[in-house]
Amino acid sequence: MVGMRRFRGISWMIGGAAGLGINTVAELLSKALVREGFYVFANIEYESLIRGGHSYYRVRYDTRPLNSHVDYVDVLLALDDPSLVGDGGEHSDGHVHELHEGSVVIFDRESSRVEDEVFEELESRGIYVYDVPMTRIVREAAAGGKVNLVVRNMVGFGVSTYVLGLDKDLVESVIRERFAKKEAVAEANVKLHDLGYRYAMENFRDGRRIILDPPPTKEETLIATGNHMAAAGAVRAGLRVWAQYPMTPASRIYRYLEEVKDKYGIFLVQPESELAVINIAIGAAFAGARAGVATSGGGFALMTEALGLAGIAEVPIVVIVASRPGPSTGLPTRQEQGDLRQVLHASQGYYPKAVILPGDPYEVFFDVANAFNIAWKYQMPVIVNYDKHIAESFYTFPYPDQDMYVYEDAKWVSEDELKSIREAGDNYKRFKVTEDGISPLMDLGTEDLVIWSTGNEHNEYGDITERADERVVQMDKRYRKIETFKRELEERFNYYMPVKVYGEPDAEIAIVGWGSTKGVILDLLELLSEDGVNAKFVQIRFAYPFPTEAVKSALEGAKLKVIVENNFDGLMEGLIRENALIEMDQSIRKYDGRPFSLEYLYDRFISLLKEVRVVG
Amino acid sequence: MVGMRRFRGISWMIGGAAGLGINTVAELLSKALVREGFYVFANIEYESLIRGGHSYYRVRYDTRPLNSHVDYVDVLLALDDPSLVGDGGEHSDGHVHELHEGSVVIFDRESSRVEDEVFEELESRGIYVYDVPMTRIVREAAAGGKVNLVVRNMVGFGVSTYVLGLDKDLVESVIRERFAKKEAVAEANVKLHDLGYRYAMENFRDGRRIILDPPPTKEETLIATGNHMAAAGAVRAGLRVWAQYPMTPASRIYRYLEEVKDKYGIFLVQPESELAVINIAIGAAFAGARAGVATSGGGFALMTEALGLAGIAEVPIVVIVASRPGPSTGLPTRQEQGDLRQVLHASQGYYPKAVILPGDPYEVFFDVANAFNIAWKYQMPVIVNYDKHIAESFYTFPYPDQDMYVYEDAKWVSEDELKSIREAGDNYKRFKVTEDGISPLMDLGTEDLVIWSTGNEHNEYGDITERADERVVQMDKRYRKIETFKRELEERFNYYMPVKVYGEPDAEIAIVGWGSTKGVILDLLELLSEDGVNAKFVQIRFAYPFPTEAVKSALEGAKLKVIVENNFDGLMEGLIRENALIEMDQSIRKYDGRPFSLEYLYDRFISLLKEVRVVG
Amino acid sequence: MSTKYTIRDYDYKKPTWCPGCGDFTILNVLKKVFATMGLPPHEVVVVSGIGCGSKLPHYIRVNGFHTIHGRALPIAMGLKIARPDLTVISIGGDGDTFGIGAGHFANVPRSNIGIVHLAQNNGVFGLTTGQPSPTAPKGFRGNIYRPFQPIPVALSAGATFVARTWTGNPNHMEYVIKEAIKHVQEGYGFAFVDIIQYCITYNPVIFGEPFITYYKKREYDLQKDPNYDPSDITMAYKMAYVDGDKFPIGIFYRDTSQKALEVEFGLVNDPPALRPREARDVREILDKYK
Amino acid sequence: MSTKYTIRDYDYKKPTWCPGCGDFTILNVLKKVFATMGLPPHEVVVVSGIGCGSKLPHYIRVNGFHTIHGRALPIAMGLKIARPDLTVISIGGDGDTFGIGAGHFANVPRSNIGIVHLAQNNGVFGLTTGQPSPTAPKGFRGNIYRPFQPIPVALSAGATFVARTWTGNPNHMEYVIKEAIKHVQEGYGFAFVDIIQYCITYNPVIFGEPFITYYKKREYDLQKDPNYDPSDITMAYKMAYVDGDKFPIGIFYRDTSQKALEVEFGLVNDPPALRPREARDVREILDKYK
Ligand SMILES: Cc1ncc(C[n+]2csc(CCOP(=O)(O)OP(=O)(O)O)c2C)c(N)n1
Ligand SMILES: Cc1ncc(C[n+]2csc(CCOP(=O)(O)OP(=O)(O)O)c2C)c(N)n1
Ligand code: SF4
Ligand code: SF4
Ligand SMILES: [Mg+2]
Ligand SMILES: [Mg+2]
Repeated sequence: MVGMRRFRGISWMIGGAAGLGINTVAELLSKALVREGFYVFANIEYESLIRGGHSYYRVRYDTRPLNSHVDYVDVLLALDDPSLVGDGGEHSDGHVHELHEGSVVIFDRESSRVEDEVFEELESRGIYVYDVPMTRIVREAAAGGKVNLVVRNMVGFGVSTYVLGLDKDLVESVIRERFAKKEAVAEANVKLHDLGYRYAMENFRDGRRIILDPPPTKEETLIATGNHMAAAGAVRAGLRVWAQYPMTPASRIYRYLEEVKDKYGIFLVQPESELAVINIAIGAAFAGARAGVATSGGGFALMTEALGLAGIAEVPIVVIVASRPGPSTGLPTRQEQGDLRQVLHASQGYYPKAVILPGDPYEVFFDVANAFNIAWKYQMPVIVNYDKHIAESFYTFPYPDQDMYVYEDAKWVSEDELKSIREAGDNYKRFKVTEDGISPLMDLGTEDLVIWSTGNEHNEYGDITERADERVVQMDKRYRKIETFKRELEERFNYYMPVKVYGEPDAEIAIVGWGSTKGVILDLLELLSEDGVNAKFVQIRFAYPFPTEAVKSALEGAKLKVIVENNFDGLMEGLIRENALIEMDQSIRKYDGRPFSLEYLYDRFISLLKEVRVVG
Repeated sequence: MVGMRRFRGISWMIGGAAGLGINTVAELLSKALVREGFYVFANIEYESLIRGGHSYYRVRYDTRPLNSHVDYVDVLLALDDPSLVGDGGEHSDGHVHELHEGSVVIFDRESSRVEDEVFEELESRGIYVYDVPMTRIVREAAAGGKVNLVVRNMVGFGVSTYVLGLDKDLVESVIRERFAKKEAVAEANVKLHDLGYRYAMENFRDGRRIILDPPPTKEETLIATGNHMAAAGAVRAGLRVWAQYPMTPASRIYRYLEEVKDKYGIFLVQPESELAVINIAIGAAFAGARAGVATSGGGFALMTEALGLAGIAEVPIVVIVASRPGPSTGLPTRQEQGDLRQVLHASQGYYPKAVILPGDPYEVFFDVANAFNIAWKYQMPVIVNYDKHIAESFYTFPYPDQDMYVYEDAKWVSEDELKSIREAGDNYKRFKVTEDGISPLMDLGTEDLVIWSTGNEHNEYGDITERADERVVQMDKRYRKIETFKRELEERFNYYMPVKVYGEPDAEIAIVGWGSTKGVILDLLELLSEDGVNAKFVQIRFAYPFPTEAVKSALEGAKLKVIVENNFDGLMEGLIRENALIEMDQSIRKYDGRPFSLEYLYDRFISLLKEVRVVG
Repeated sequence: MSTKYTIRDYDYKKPTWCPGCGDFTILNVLKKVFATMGLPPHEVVVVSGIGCGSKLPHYIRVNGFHTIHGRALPIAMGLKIARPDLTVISIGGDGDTFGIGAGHFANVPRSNIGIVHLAQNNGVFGLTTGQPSPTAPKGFRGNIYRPFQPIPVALSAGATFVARTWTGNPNHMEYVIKEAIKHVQEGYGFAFVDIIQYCITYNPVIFGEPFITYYKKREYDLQKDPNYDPSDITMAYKMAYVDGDKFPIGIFYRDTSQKALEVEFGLVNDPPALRPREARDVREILDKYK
Repeated sequence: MSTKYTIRDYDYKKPTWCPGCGDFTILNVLKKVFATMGLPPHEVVVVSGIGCGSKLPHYIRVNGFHTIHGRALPIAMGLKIARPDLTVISIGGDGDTFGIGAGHFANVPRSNIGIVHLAQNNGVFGLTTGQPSPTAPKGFRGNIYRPFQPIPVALSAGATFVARTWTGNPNHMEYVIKEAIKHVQEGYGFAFVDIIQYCITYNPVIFGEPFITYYKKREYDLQKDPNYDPSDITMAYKMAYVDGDKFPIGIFYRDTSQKALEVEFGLVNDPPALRPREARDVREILDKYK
């Protein structure tokens, strides 16, 4: 693809079969880059299999923040033939078409069956092919010992370090840190990296290097995925019990919690199914422990019945839904924003809840932590829905100021109140009718008093009721919680940020998005402003309660309203129509199981602009 | 409640504890009335328990069609004290306040503890209390034999027959028919009915009777519930395998199918859970058998994951959802239209489907039958959603003309096609890309050819794919089915009737409703026209695909748009906003777990009109 | 055993069960067990599913959570994890436990969480008006399945205490439930009691004989058999299949060699739900991502 | 046995399993079984759940339905009801079968539907990268549960054929699967085969010993024990708990005294899915409501 538009920063890619260790290298490289002061965005495409197939990991970085990937590749570390030329399309179409004049390919030709013509063609396109005998280097390094060819990824890493002109010591320290628990492994990896680096230095001394100087000042940043921050946010909020059944792309949250469970006193359980997961969490939350679960859409489907129970029995539960393309098993390791309506309308009937839609890992941290506050303050399920692109991509973002999250506890019944209940010979009213709809909680085991609760409609005491009037009273009480919450959302708008607006507030073009499209839309905004197009980005962060007024005022006056969604059905577009009665002028949707790349979105947006201007 | 407005027809009620046989009498009476040529609407309120508590069954009838109940009672057969004066509100507030001047109460005072003042007060209100020693009559009839006091319901029935002036022979024949399998039981019941009748004739000869003459000509009608007609519709459509796990108010469909399964060759299974139910049906449908299931919202929640499988694997499945008030177990035997969004957005992602909303048992018959046609023609799940008020209320409606349902088969792969596949050494393409999105089906076991299918995204052969392009192709193919279906819906609008308009098409007031509110809105329309208010009723019968254009044109020009929903959240109102961007002027919602009565709706509508006129 | 509680201390609402229903016996026995074991009402939690029997928590003055169909077990498990200091009883019908809840019944015991599960096994779905439950005989109201075997399944699922009793013998029921609670109290883990329960309305007759006389004639108390060794799982399986003339009741199996989950993971003295409710410093976690 | 099919007739796509995965053995054995039993590809259906092993239908040229996690059994049951004339194999991993699908595993056998269920029991969730499965030992990657016992649960659930084999002994696997299919063909009903399956990536070592040598050393063929009587369920239970030095494989239990569901209800010769596809006259039903 000659003449493809290029954007700022450098785009590096590693490709190879699953099992070849592409994650390790991409993540080490990302970390090293961040340590140098760069801003990194790194995302992976992989198949639903354990060994083989074709995965690739993109690492894009620059001296200024960036939040998206690009389709072209400046430096390609291709660990196998399919990464270069594909395998006829079964797993890969290859990545040569993503290279451009001046790109560098790192490849092991002597272990390859790729025909010479391919390389000739590449060279004719002005692409530098760095032939590195990675396999041989590994063999020689092992010197007759047991050879694990997987580690040739490290040799390629070393070559990359050279080509990108990174600080070798820093990279080595990052490698050592990663394998800190096994020194021999660490040193072996450092050695292979070193061999790759040296090979490159010796053989391609005069060849092309693609070097970016680190920024002069270094902000304190983190590099992490949404799942990392979900775990951190939950711990921050005082998590006590966590239940989860593995499901991509949510599975890793469990692993991250496992690493810290002993330190923070969190009980983790992986039971027989998602049915068990959600009900275990409900049991724990009913007992007074902050409890949460994570899953993807399919596991969430199995949780829906119990969510209704949490709704009517007012059990505070936090559910993280990391989405992937459906329907059904769909594309289990890929990207889509397809579950918005599913999470909104889970279970029969309707009940108070909150549905929060973070747009990047930084937001995930605070949104998950706040989800626990909201769940407990309003005694209702809170769902945090993001997707694979956020769950598993590495973003670079400012070190979060923990104190921006304040622990807010549930309303507990006072000692005075308890005393007066006891004195009156009365029982505790679990579902006491109050003005704000919130019935104070009582700990199980409170001397002489007991709690009754039920998934049936009930009176204040939690006894089953079949009365029409009591039904109405409790339904109204439950929904008063939402009214109370809506008031809080208004009053503390800047804390919860149900809607964020980026760019000129009075720009004529409004781009609407939610969740993981945030990153690429922000980067698009920058490009548009370079092009002299004045646009703003309206990020919707709450699906329920829907911030109707904020959305309306954010869209007011916009002459062109364009919504960007990574799905087929325009789920957020529907929500806006339903709640705000606002029609979008244009929608950009993508449903091929892949996230928006910057150039893809840019191209679609520009051609849409052209159309609109021709028409308009 | 003195001075309550009365409407046409007669309103009879039987009240008593569960287990006292109120259903039997109400249903026999209804049948007898229909045999006499009347139009009956009969609906029950009962608790979620097996014995005791308080149930009551209303039977309203007239010489002209009616489709709703009223809150007042002309004749009350009260089998126990709570039916009269309540029990302090635990199960009942009693029904005396629903009586008016001229009402008749049938009651057994000697078996009662109700104080004399109550009766004095009733008489002072001009209410006729017919004291019938039902228990004694039963005891005497048994004459020392084993006494089952439950059968005192039959004595009260006999009194009712007298008071209402019904044809006694006809009533007796209806009783005999009901107990046809056990002659002794039949005769015992006839005898008790007779004793009641005679007692009344002898003792209340000069008392008030409330007699309506049957209409001179008798239309051929049926009296049945939605569940009856769901079963009949499924059988009509060639049902082969039915799986169901009991859940009120859907449970009885299974029983009705059981009665006819041998004759029609239907295999019925009640497995361990709704998870099993839906998957058994999917297996059977995958194998080529018309298969269906029924449940309520809670069971449906457990089916959602599998519905997505049916969506992507294109398995034709019919799911009947008979709703009741949620969330969770809620009010399990009561009424609400609360599951619309749940059924629309079940499962992760999105997939082609149809969601049909019949408004009465007559519609249920054709809608369920057509659901099978649609499911198979478009190879997708079809959900028929109605509620308890339709499921369990008896409506009187014209004998359906069976032939108005035409069996329409799936598109099957042709012999020629099979031949050419074999000759080419190719495999069958389960998900062949076609213009209309429909891939011809092939029977399992077709010589030399096999079928592959999967819940993963796939290529035409049903092999797993992870390719972005194949994903898009299959997603587009699936949704082309909906486009094709939408075209069919337009072309055969009068067959499917996605929207029906009753009343003057250009009336200034449009009342919008769906499902079970149809009956009461139709009766409201009649009242309004008597009042000189010109209104029309727009019944929305498809939730998906949403008949946007038809709804728009039905609402066009209406100056006052009022939506009536038996729920809290205004689910259909939201759908209209989302799809048609139309805002309702007013909404009348009811969420106390009870259906709209005619006077309740009338009163709310009239006061709304007054308000609007004052304001407007 | 002396105690400061009487049965009346556990009284609450009047049940809505059919007069004569075996669930009354279970309710009364439970009250008696709690009273004689001296369990304060506020330190007991009963978690139930959905069904006639599952309404029980509404009729007894201990903490009660009446949940959804089939999910009592995992909810009780979560509750016990968070509050291992409380006595947690899970209860549900045979449909609830063995049908829709079977996935949990087959797996929760493996955790050896210290809860007692009581199955109200009446052979029918009571609350939905008498459809065959998993334990109903083949042919009962069109049932195409052979009956579910609660005792063998409980054994194979790894319950460390497995017993059976019935509503016609309240004293026996009291004994068995007490033993089950003690098993949990002593830290041995998951206890299961299959309670054959009389449904007067939908299942009053067993093989042509009234329920009560059928079982009365046949009940065979394992604990009265000196040769019966409840620590021998093979013997337990064998007895579990005995039916017909002899209907074994009592403790089929008791394994005191394993620790309950809450004991093994040190939760008992530090209940997760009672730890401080506060924000945690996660700098250590965040620093990993620098 | 002579047949017109060869193994190659069942070849289809190349598997995406890890090189060395035990699932290859299962796939190859299945092809061999089908070929040597002369089962035409179009008369066999393999229904699977979700997991590494559940991808198997994509790699074999018989009818295949790769469904959702844990639901292979009920889908296979529905399929067999509609097409009892076909050979229906249900297959799934240990997570699939014993964890998320346990509700079906504990109940479908009671129907005695004539399907063969094969469990690919590798002790881990392969496809989600190695988390402990229900059969994983306690402590394995943080597992807090004791392992699920497939054989006892299958027995207690009422499977009429219960066997175990492993991927290190293809000949034995072939024998056992053939016997399972024959059990179904002969109309005796539900057959279960627990296949201990090698996961080279996540579970290559059992108690410190390589998987292959561990089982090779210990495999103990029940059918070679002249005293072993597979019609004796108590013996089956007993053997099912034997572990350690001796690891029993083979047919634990075979009950030929019961009819398969499709036989009992007369479906076999009149498959519901093959009956005429047409509207039915329901006047008789409607008339009841006159
Ligand atoms: C998911 C779901 N499916 C179905 C029901 C309807 N339902 C309520 S109780 C019940 C069965 C009760 O039987 P059992 O568990 O044996 O309890 P019993 O009433 O006999 O005590 C069913 C099917 C429900 N509440 N939830
Ligand atoms: C409802 C649901 N929950 C979780 C998942 C994610 N998932 C896919 S495969 C799998 C486990 C696979 O383990 P197993 O069944 O043992 O099969 P194996 O991969 O070991 O062959 C899980 C949890 C899913 N697909 N669906
Ligand atoms: S139906 Fe049966 S189980 Fe339910 S309350 Fe009545 S007797 Fe008891
Ligand atoms: S992860 Fe294990 S089970 Fe899955 S393919 Fe690899 S070796 Fe086989
Ligand atoms: Mg029961
Ligand atoms: Mg496994």
